[in-house]
Amino acid sequence: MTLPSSPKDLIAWRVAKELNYGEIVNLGIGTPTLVSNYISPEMNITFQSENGFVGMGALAKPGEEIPDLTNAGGQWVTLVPGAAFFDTAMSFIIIRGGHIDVTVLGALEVDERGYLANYWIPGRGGPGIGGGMDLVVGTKRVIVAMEHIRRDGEPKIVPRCSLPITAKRMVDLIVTDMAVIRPTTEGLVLREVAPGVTVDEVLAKTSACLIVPDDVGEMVA
Amino acid sequence: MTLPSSPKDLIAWRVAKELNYGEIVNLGIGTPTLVSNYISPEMNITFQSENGFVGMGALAKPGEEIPDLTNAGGQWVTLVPGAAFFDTAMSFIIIRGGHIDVTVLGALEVDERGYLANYWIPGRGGPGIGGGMDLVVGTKRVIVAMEHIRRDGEPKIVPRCSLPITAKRMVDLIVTDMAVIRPTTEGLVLREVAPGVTVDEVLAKTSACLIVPDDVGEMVA
Amino acid sequence: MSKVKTVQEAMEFIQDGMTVMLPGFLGVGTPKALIDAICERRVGDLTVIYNDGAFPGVGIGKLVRCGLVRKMISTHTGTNPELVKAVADGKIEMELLPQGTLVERIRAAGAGLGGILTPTGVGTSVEEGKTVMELDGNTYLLELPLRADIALLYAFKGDTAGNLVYRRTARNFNPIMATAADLVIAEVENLVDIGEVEPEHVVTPGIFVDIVVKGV
Amino acid sequence: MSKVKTVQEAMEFIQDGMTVMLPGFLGVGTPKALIDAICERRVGDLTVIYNDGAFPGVGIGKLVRCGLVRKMISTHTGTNPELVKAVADGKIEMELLPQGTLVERIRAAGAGLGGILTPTGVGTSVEEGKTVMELDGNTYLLELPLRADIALLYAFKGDTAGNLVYRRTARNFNPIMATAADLVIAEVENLVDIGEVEPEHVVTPGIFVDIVVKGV
Repeated sequence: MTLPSSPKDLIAWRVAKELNYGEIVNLGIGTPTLVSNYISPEMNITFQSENGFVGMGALAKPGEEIPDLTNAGGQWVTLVPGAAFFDTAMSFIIIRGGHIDVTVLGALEVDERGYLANYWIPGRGGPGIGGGMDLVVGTKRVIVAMEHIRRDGEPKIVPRCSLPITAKRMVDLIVTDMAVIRPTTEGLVLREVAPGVTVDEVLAKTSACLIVPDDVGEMVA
Repeated sequence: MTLPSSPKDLIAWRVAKELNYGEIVNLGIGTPTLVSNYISPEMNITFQSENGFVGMGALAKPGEEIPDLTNAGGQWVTLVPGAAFFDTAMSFIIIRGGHIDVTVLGALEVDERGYLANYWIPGRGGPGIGGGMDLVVGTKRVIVAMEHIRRDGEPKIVPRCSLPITAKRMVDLIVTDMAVIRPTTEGLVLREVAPGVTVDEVLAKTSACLIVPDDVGEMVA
Repeated sequence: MSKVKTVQEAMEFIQDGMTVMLPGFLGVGTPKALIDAICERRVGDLTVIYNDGAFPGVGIGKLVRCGLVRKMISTHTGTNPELVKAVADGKIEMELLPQGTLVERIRAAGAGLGGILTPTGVGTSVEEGKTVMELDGNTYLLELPLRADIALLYAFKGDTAGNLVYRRTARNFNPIMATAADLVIAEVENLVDIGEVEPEHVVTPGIFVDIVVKGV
Repeated sequence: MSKVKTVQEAMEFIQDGMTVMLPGFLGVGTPKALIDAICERRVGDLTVIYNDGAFPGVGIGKLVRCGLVRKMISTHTGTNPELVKAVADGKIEMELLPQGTLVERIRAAGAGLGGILTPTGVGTSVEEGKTVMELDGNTYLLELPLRADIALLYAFKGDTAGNLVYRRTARNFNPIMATAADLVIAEVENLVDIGEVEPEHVVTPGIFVDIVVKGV
């Protein structure tokens, strides 16, 4: 297959490769939502939506919206067989209690400790915490899916978050449109670069210190 | 009407008079269960059963048992319209969270502080705590319904419980086959005597100090 | 005994300055007729407990636009620029919480608990002013119960005794908020006779509900 | 993917010395086939978390009679004289808790909470060895999470993905215990295909359930 060309789709496609058969997954708003486009039904992945259900299917087609059936971003969605509804208390038993295998979420910044910041830009108000802090604290594996740099060209992978952190938890993987980076106790390890991107280009767009091992790979299908 | 002649029925009948229209009530095992016999449907009382429902009706007739529908004492029961089932967590949200108006329960001892002991006889094991501690802590009004003296003739209303107390909470009323007694911060106040029982007889069968006001009444229909 | 009243009658229980719990997630699961009535009567100076900012003029967003909210206890405001602006301008005071913490604080109040220990928020801005506890090598925040004077629920179906069932994701905060307010008013889309909600399917038992109003 | 296995296959996950959660209230809501299988295989030295003693030879009472229980964490034993005697004789260790505390401790484990503060048990024998906290003039006990290696559920109906619904008072501890064990096995009386349990009526979502066995 050819890899997706748009940055967001490339990220979503690469994140999808991290998911294993039968896992329970929560996808954050934005780019993470696109991950489901790259998951085949044979993978038997169950998507949880923190507003109150498991078994989320594709977005609803226009005109086929089902009343009171939206995802955590307020979009109309569908169900798959085996779905179940519940209240917010149960939703966060699932989230904080370690019953979700993988959370994929965006970030404003990630730092050398593997901490992410994704809820608040001081002086600019919103967007707010939502379910993010609970998801980062409670999920078995946390994957940050985000574009490598900010719209103004500044790095998002930084020595230390300047924005308030979401949790004191080292995330498990960072997937961007330029690279795949694994936080470790030794620091951020560059694992892969995107097709057509060099290691030097990644380093240039990253203000955090990156450990570059000999075996850096390239994202491949 | 003529008053019930059996001690247990007299107690149940007198307790029933304490319940108000529309209240949510939990009845303990034994004598308290009989209270429902003296409540008319017009009273609109809702009975909660801590094993997981509200809207408990009468005992099921032999041969008409409904599968998996028992009360907290394990007896087969029926439902009334408007009943609802829930799990144990919700049952104790209801109980501990102050959503029950009246709990009626038996006791091994009650003392001058208004504390009751009803869960454990040291050296004899059981019966155990069950929902009792939560009910006493969380219910708006707690009524103790018990025979005035033990089977061996010893008083159950004592200066200070010799058995482990169920909660540090002053119960609201004590109803026995001999008397109605109201715990207060000044002590236990004798409010009523049973028909044919004198104040002196109550005092003789009570080792706790009783305050006897001038206006002690008699249980009347 | 029926708990059914008109929206107008129910409004008499809502007063200026009250703390109001409103269920909903981006507007889904929020009572509409009751919010409209609050706006019409201009009951103001409210402290509102709601998951998010919904959208401008929708759900809680309507109360914000009407200028009736003094303080919000919430998890997320970003979908409602009017709310974000009101907070930035100091017109609405904001207490921001993680969603799982918000729901557990409400549940603790409804369940008669003195608080809960959560790992969520440890080492973040949420920690400020809270008791931090170490247990078995893990760190938790002590989060305290959160009650309201009044909770306004939205249910898809309810009987005259207040037994409620919800539809799909409109359930969200409704069942928990039902437990934690001094007065609970449920707006039901479909009002049925007592006993017409299957006891096994009831999500909120009627004992939690004081007043039932028919939605419009 | 179907989670259905035979009782025999499920038994391979249960080992001597494990901590086992068993739902039920006086035997109602307790899995029968699984308990029978434990007794047949004589899996012993178990720590059992169960609300009460049920009755001699019934439910948990069967495990007691078979001598497979080393310790019980429970709220009430009085209905089972065999259990009362075993405790008195020192053959079974007993940790006695209030029922509301038991269920909240299990829930805390399932919900990832570090503990809860309850007023229940303050000033009683339950207080022993526990942290007592004063908050706003009220006194609470800090109660810690309670997990198990394995939970054995009983549901009236379940699909092949483990979505469960319960019947009447057989629900009791099932939904909460489903959240708090490393492995969850559900015995279902009626086994149906995935999707045949109405999503709105599911009480325990299948994500909590690892193995489904058909009851007998």
